[in-house]
Amino acid sequence: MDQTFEITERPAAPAGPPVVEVKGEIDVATAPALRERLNAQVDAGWPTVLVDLLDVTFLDSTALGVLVGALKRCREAGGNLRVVMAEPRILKVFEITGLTDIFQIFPSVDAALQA
Amino acid sequence: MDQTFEITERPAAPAGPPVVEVKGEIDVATAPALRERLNAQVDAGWPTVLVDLLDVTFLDSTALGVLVGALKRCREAGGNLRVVMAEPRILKVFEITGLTDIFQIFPSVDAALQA
Amino acid sequence: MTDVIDLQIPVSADLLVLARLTAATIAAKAGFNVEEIEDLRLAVDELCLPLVRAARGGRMQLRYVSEGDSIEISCTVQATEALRAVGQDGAPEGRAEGRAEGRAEGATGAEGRGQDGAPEGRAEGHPDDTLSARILDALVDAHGRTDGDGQDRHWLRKHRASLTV
Amino acid sequence: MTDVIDLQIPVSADLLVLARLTAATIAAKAGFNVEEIEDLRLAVDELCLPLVRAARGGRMQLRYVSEGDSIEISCTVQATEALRAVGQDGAPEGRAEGRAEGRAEGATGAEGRGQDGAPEGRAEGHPDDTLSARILDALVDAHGRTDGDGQDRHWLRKHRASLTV
Ligand SMILES: Nc1ncnc2c1ncn2[C@@H]1O[C@H](COP(=O)(O)OP(=O)(O)O)[C@@H](O)[C@H]1O
Ligand SMILES: Nc1ncnc2c1ncn2[C@@H]1O[C@H](COP(=O)(O)OP(=O)(O)O)[C@@H](O)[C@H]1O
Repeated sequence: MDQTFEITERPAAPAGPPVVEVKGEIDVATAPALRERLNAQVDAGWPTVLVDLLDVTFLDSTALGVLVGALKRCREAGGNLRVVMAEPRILKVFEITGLTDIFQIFPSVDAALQA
Repeated sequence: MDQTFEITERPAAPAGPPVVEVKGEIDVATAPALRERLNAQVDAGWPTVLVDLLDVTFLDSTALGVLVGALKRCREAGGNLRVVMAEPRILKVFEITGLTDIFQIFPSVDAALQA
Repeated sequence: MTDVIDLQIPVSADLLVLARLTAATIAAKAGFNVEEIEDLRLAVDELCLPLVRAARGGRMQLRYVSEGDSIEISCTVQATEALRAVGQDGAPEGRAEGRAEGRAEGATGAEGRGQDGAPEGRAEGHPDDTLSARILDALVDAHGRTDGDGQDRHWLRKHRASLTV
Repeated sequence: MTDVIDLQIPVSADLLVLARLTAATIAAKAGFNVEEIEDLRLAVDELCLPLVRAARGGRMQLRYVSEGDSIEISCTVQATEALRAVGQDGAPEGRAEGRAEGRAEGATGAEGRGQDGAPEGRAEGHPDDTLSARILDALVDAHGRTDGDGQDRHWLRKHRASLTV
């Protein structure tokens, strides 16, 4: 099966925010785990979090809802949520829901870390 | 979808038989194409054919039937069918049907070419 | 050529992937191109999600009809009697996220959860339902819902753009 | 926890992949490990294949029941009335391979093919059916078939080896 879902966390480098890397399909079955992991970063004192969706193969409204919720929490903590993605198919989901204006979107982790 | 089925033919090197490389799932939907390609090699005058199953992710009784049929044709033409596979999951299907004794099985294309 | 596929699954977060796989398979068979297949895969997910979010337990019936260059998919949730009784008692709404997670853990534990003090009618929407509607608007030719017999039926229709032979 | 999934598809080579995907999904949900999932994916394919080889057109009904640590799958082909009449007239058998290919090209063209002069009853087996039976023997705990009402029902049952929690 190619729906293997995986979340990996990389601790923050001295210079940057923590990176939460997601692989596979984010849907109603897997999104709750992502919400937990993103919330945990903010709860641990990181107002800005970087979420790497480069290896995400599918993402639906449930995933967007989780990202919107995380963005809100980051902002309340005085930070932001930086979203990394490049695949047109994934970007399209943000575009058709009008969310490209709300999120800070970067084409690579490096670009997001330097922001 | 990861069921992408693909057959590639490599012309015979001066020293060896033609190589028919298969990728993806060989089932009742895709096996007829494989039978055609294998028969075409024998019809073109190659009594011995090498079939590379290294990138096959699924294979059922329909696929085995096609390979048995091709083996028969090769033998009738005075040659043989050399089967290349390494994945335990794929080997298992040959084992449980008792076909490991009937086919010449090799772990790599090089080994099969040198036979 | 007409192909009809029927799929009936428990309402469960873990099984919605089957609704998507079925959509992708029938679309590939109907000659949809890769982008159209991906669109349909997401569209059927968003078609079902409002029903998944609103329902607790019960069974989801999907019907896929491929005819000529178009595919129509409908999704209906048949709640169990016990669930329907709970859903209609008008008690206050629980936290949306809590409900989603509870459902993910076990669709057939519904009777137990019906007593956890947060029952809800199916008329109120989840905040993500707005996103689902926008995604459907963008990806399919037509979609809608019809209510009747206590059943909420959601449907969509999508044509492939070009003839592939 | 019991999960029941029903899948009804046209008898078509292109759609058998759905029977496998559904088996893999319900097995993953039931906690089967990777090897057990692969075994079940192949087993359900071999469960259906003799029916696919024997039938021409018609619909295939699959039922997946996951209960505790075991999954039971059954497969029944409901031939259309026209096909059943053809299948029972006892005419000589066509070339096995020719039939398989004809079916792959269009399950719903069955009435047309019913007149091509090579009808066949469903009792005679295809040579590959022997392989299917050996594969099932090796991969599942039990399997069998029951005939009744003009319906040929094939079933299998497989337990997962170990408790995964
Ligand atoms: N689809 C959505 N559209 C707009 N806002 C949303 C959407 N999904 C979630 N939100 C907002 O995100 C907030 C919190 O999201 P949630 O994922 O529930 O995080 P938490 O429960 O941890 O606060 C909600 O208050 C809601 O307003
Ligand atoms: N499952 C099988 N078990 C044993 N022999 C088989 C099996 N499948 C096919 N064969 C043999 O292979 C031969 C031909 O196979 P086939 O694929 O029909 O090739 P062709 O039609 O080109 O000769 C058949 O005569 C049959 O005896």
